[in-house]
Amino acid sequence: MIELTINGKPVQAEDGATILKTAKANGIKIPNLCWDKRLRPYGGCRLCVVELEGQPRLFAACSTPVQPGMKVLTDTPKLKKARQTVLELLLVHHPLDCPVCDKAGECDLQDLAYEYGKPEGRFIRWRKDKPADVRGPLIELNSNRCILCGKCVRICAEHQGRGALGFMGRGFPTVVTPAFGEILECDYCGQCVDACPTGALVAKPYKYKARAWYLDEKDSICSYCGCGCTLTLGIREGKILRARGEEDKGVSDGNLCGRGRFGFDYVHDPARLKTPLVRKDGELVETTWDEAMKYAADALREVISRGGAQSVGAIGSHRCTMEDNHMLKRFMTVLGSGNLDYSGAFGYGRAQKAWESCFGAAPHKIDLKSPLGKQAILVVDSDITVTHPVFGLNIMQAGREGAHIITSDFRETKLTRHSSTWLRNRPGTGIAMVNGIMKAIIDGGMFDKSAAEKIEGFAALAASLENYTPEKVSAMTGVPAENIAAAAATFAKVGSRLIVMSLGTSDNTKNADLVRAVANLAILLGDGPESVQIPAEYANTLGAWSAGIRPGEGGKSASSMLYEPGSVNALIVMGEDPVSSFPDGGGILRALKSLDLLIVSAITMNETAKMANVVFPATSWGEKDGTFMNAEGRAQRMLRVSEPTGMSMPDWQIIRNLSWAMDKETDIRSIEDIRKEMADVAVATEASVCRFAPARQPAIPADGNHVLLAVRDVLQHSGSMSTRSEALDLVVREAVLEIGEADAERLGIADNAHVKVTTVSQPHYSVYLKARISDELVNGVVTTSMHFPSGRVNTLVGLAADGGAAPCMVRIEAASG
Amino acid sequence: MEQYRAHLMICAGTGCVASGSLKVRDALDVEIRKRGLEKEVKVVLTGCNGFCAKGPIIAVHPGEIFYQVVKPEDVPLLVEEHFIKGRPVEKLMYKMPADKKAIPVMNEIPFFKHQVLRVLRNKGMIDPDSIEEYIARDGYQAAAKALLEMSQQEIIDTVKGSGIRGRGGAGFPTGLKWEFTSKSAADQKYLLCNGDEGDPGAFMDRSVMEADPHSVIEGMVIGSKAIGATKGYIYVRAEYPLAVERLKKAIKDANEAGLLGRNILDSGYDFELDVYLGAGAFVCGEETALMRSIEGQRGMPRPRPPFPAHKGLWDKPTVLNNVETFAQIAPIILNGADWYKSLGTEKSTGTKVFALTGAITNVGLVEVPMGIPLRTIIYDIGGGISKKGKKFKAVQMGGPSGGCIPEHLLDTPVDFDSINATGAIMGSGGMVVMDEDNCMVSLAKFFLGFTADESCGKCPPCRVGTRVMLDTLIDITEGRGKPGDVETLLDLCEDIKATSLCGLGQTAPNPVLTTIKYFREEYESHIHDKWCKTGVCRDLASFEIDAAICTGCGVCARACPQKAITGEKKQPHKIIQELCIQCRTCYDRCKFGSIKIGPGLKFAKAGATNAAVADATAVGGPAAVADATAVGNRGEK
Amino acid sequence: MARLTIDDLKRIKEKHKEEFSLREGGYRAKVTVHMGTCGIAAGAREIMTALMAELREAGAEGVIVATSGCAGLCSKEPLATVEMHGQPPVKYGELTEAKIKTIVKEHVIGGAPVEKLALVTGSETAY
Amino acid sequence: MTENGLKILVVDDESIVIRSCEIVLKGAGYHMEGALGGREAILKMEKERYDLVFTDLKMPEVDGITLIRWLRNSRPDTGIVILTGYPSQDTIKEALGLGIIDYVPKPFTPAVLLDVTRRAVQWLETRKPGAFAISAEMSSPAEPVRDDFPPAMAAELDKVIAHYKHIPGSLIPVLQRAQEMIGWLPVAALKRVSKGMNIPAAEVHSVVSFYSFFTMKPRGDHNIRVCLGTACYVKRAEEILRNLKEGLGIGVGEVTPDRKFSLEEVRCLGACGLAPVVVVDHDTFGGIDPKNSMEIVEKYR
Repeated sequence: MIELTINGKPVQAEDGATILKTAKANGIKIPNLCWDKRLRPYGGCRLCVVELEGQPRLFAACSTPVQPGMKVLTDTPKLKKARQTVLELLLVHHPLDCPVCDKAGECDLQDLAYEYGKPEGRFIRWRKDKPADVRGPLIELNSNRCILCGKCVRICAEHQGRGALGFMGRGFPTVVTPAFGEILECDYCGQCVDACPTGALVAKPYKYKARAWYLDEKDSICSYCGCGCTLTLGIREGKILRARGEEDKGVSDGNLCGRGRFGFDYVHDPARLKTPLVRKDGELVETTWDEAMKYAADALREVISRGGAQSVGAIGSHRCTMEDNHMLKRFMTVLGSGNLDYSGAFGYGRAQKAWESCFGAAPHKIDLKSPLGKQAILVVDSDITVTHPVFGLNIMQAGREGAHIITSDFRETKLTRHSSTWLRNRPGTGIAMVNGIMKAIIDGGMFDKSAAEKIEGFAALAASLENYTPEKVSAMTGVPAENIAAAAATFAKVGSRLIVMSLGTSDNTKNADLVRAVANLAILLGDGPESVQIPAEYANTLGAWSAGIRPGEGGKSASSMLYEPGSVNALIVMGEDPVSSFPDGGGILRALKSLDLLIVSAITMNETAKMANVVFPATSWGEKDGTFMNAEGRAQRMLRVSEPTGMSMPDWQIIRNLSWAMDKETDIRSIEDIRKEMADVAVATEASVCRFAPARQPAIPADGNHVLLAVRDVLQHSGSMSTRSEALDLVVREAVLEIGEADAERLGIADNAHVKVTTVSQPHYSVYLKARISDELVNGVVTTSMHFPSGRVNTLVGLAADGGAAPCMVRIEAASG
Repeated sequence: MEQYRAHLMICAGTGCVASGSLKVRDALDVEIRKRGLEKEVKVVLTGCNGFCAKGPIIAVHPGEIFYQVVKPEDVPLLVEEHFIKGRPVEKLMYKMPADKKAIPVMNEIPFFKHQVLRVLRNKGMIDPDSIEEYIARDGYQAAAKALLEMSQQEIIDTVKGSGIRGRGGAGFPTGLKWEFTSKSAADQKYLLCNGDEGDPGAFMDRSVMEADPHSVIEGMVIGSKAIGATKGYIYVRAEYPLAVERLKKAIKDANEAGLLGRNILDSGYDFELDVYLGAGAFVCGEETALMRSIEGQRGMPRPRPPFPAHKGLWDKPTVLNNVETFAQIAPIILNGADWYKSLGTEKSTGTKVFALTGAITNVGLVEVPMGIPLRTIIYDIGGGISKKGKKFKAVQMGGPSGGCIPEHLLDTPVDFDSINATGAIMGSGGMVVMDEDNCMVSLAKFFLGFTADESCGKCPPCRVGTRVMLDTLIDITEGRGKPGDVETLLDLCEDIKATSLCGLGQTAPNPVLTTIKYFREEYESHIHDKWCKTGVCRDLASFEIDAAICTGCGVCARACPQKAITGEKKQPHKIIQELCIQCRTCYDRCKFGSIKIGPGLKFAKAGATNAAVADATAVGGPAAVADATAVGNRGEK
Repeated sequence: MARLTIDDLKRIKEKHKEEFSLREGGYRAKVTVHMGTCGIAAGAREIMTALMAELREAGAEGVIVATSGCAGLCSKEPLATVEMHGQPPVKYGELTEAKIKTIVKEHVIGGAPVEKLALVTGSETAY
Repeated sequence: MTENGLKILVVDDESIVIRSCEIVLKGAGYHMEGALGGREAILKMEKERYDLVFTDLKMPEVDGITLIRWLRNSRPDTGIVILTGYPSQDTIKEALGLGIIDYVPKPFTPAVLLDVTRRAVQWLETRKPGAFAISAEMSSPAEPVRDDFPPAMAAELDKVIAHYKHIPGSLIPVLQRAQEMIGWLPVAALKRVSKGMNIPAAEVHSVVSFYSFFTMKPRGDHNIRVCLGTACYVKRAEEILRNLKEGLGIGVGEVTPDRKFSLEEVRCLGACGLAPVVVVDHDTFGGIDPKNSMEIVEKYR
């Protein structure tokens, strides 16, 4: 601890802390325009200058570390004059368009000019008047207002790892633009918009929507991925107008990805369901809640009367709150059916099963901060910066702080570009890669042999690895054996390490065995479960799991209910659209057609709802209170911030009302009742164990005439819900088939041309997609995403034996056009 | 080893090459062969001799005969007379300006006579491309001593003891800098040499790198041991291709000779050295900016602390010294701290190289002991003002960060502190001499134009402040100055100095401050009288012929591009004001001083009242903006 | 160049001492061949060539060779002056190639003026 | 746009869509008209020729598919682009069968519309080469840059990149080598450097724009550099510059129309002894009398 005084007040600071940080911690405000705690001190704006007693020159508080006995003065006439002049100079060229600037009212420059500025400038000469760059989606660049603090440039390059903006030119004429004056093409995370202290970068969806001072700001939890970031929502007249991240709030601490920042607008999608619908004469028609409930209850009763409670199934949702899911679980319990599941079965649940074989039954959670301070991080077959962007930021942060990032991925991604080692394995060969690494570690004696031998299953593991000699692994993965050996040595020899992977509903090139493989690797090196990080996919994936959305005893799983015609006779689908977002969409269609009754609660008329007998309009995120549990296992409460759409109702209320209509008493009246019950359900905390469970690399289909289709998520989307966001759709609007340069040439496919993609296996499914030639892909593999209902990509992807999506070979041909 | 009876040292520095020294060399080769003298006369290409204005320069040994401005056509005569007949050629010798007496021997030429060569010890003496010749002149002896016989602390103590201060400008004690860095613990440290000589008017570093590259390398080898660095770079301007070429060759030779690289002289010390080419940014002379540039980024400075001694290149402890500093290290190690201190003053020890340019008779590089008066340099060595009848006005020191020193301060000794006290700075040692025909407001404008252009743009005081000052100066020189402008400038200067991030911005106001300090009446006359008495500012000058002096020689009339001067031969001439464009050609050409400069006419016509001025400002406004942009902009890419 | 040792550094320095004594103006002996028009006509060029050859052959150190204009004694051409450090200059006249070789051996290297060939001792120093 | 130039018709039942297209397309120099619905479109096309039709699918009365069928029969040369909300697999299939060029999903950004338009124009161009007067701005609305970067040099550049790729901080040396090879730094070369060195393009561009040594404009056959150092300044280098500008008729950083000369200013070449100094290519000229400035240049004609 260092003792010093600031403005005469004695304060303490940590060794190495800067004056600015120390002042901030002690509630002393030092003005600044270029400082951001996420970034290296820049010292550019010169407003944070302070006086140090006994020193003639001024020091930048943002970059000067505190010294014992230092006497800092932050507010003297000398400083006031210096700051005044700096502001006067900034205002020489800054346009005075505050009346039409979205930043007005929360603009740092405006605030400081108000505090320090003079009514008149001495040097007004140029007002810059370059037209704003409005060409791209979501973000508008108005260089006239730019004061060149560089926060956007630095946050994009240093923090976001993208580097889409740069200072162009030198000195006074410098402007911040994308490369070569082209249209901004980036992650569209909008971190730059939040960071900008003026109105030089504005979010287009928010442009001219409201003055800052009319906004009502409320915090909520993002409804997309498992990170569970805190969104500070700007609301006016019951409508969410914007979202931003605020420092020191929640797990995200001011960081947001584009989905969180721009994707909330699905709430206000004009296509939202406003009234209940019931099927009459083959058509879904609008009706009242009473009639719809009665219709549903009667029909359900009839199904039960014919086939018993066991003929009823339900699908819960990671998009719904824990309360919604709990209610569904309770409803199914009182009905007497264990047929309950959700999409997490294909992702989180698939991983959990494998996890249990190595680490025991406790649910696997992650720690978003776990990458920080690690010396090596191995990322297997996953692009965390896409699936869990804020978690990905921490991985990149660790890399910047010196960690070896070893990425094993077939595709060039932002993460591979930030990796110190990139093992470019063939898609789907992650298990072979990890096994090969283990083999190298064992053969090289780079582990604690005596400790490992004591662990259950070591002999079996060692034996299984005999098939993963360097030559074989190299042949399987396409990565030179020496590169794998080098990566293994690096990874084994560091003092602290982490393995990260993701496994989601649409991931068709990995399976549960990959989880076992990475768990084995961790155990082999003497690490515990905390060193394997497999984040739950979505906002409430872990929450739904914890709420018990799993098949009960003797109950049927999603793989059965949704794919086996006749598995159940009635199905309640709450908050999901299996037809367009689960694997093997064709199979699901067949199964749903065989049902006697399909009850769907949804926020919009989705593909599944279109087949329903009854559709309940549900309120969406933002329109209801509730709790999400993020991938860390952190239950985060959210409040209603927006008026419910039409007659929509929270899912838990819909299910509760249905149970009432069925005369099934659950003792739940209010959301408080649910929360009380949830608190009562003790979370099973089983002590973790460690045991080896050998993993086998499945054969990846390959033949010269066809290509492997690897489904990958798109950064701007999350499941299919985000495709209801107009803002996100402006960035990526449809499923695009990405294809490597050589494959495209071989198949005669031009960039941006339409292609017909057909499965090789029977039955043949075909979809039409636009092709994009990508230099990030190797040959023999194409990628696309499953988010877009219109793409029907999920019809191409089969259901794997262990649940979840299976690898598939496809034929690509140019569609006439 | 072949023996020759004579060595002909021909300067191949940038200046002399530009004046055609290589062509002279070719002619010599032909002529010497023709005369069968190739076994008797050795032609050696040397680095810069310093006397660049008189290039191409040849020195012949024995005898130290100095030839200047040698042209290829002079070569047959030179060979015939000097080498066949043994008669030095007077025609090609230096002549005293006063009596035109030829001075054959180099060291008797006043330009050389007052110099003491330490940095430039090998200038003109060795072939810079020959490591052997460098070694022959005690080269690498100091490195051997430092690496094999001295401890890290002993090296630092010797350098500290010598009192040498960094020659790059700020004058920070070199030994102290080394000591700080030697004490920073790190797995990797760097030693950098700043050869990004950017100050306009300074070229000593180029000269050293071209003439004696090994002296820099040797200094760095010694420094690397002192601080514990194993990797170094010499950052050189890309505009210095010859220096780059010579350094690269020298590094290659030193590596092959085991004087650089792994296990130098079997001492167990490694030092890997590379040349890094700058890409044209003055701000990269600033140490933190230079480091960013080596990291492959935009050369934008970082705030200090943290200092490079702790976090420099790639965030590792780093020392950056200037070329001239490194070139002095070997003799210090070899001869000891006391030897070094024997010259100079108590706080500024040793010698300093100055680049003498501008309106001075002897333009070139001079090395003198610290502490000698400016007057000695300018008059005794420099030979005074070049143009007959013109008076000395000021000497500009320290380039865009420096200032102007007027006549009455010419007895100021050249040492760091005395120069600082005048408001100028030692800087890298550029001395630009100005005579009475130079307008000081325009000079300040020139430097502000430079800094405004070279500002990296990171901090507003420098980025916008220099631009605003430049505008004000442009206004003043174009007749739009208003009362209070000088005060506004002074006020702004103070804040820019206080708040700028790096040395570039902190010193950018110096040229304005010193010109206001010493030549305030020139500013006032520009602002209030609309009169630039030197006639440099076209809008603020009018030219008239004093009939009493004019001899009617007609030179002005013939030179006038506008044909604005009329008159009968041998009768006083007259300037037709309506045609005159104030180009000042007549003024420059007239040998009798009959052209007189009056205030700007367009303002006189309007009646130079303040109201009229305000009017002019209003009218001139937008056009002036366009103009200012044109002056300042680098042109977008 | 091979890797150098500290001894190599000294050796290189020694090796070049000769050249640099020339450039630095320090020498042990100076031989001036007088090469005015008359001298050249009388064969001073050949004398110079022979002188250089002999010096090279003898490996003489610290010797500089210079030329000068007419020494004024045209009748005795070719002429040469030998100055040994600290001794008065000695002029030799009517030189032949053989004579110059003797002079190099005995006077320049040996240090003893060749009396029988000497024309004059201690006159004005040649330019 | 001339009469026989490219004509675009945008068909949509929402006037706001037509208005947006107008702002974007006309802004980029295209000739565009709008039709509120399929019926109006057919009426217009019966009177006038349009080369490219952007049409919505869902419109009252005459819908998009009907319009496309009509076009295929009556105006088979017309290029068709669909503007649509969510295109279903069925509509895509049907539209592809009718031979559309592309479709733009609604809502779209100006960038997307321009991109699609540019590609559609290229598509038309390949069918009828030279039929459309396409300005450089239209074919590449982002930034019209001359970008002739000989492919042979790409391989050379790749070698340089491969050599430096793993040496930290070597972006500047790579750029120096690239400029040495090509003479200047075309965008295509910089993109190649960016990809090869794994450095974001914006960073590459920002570094290039920072250093005066780099140029993204081709230089003339002879590059004239006027030293503006102090020594040269006090010896009236500004006048030299002024005379050269006037003599060549170009500004600093520009190239003469015949590409013979380019003019640059430079900050002190360290040849102050020769002030004022002008450098042409690799030749230095010192002690220049400003009024003779152009004489130096003339030698290189």
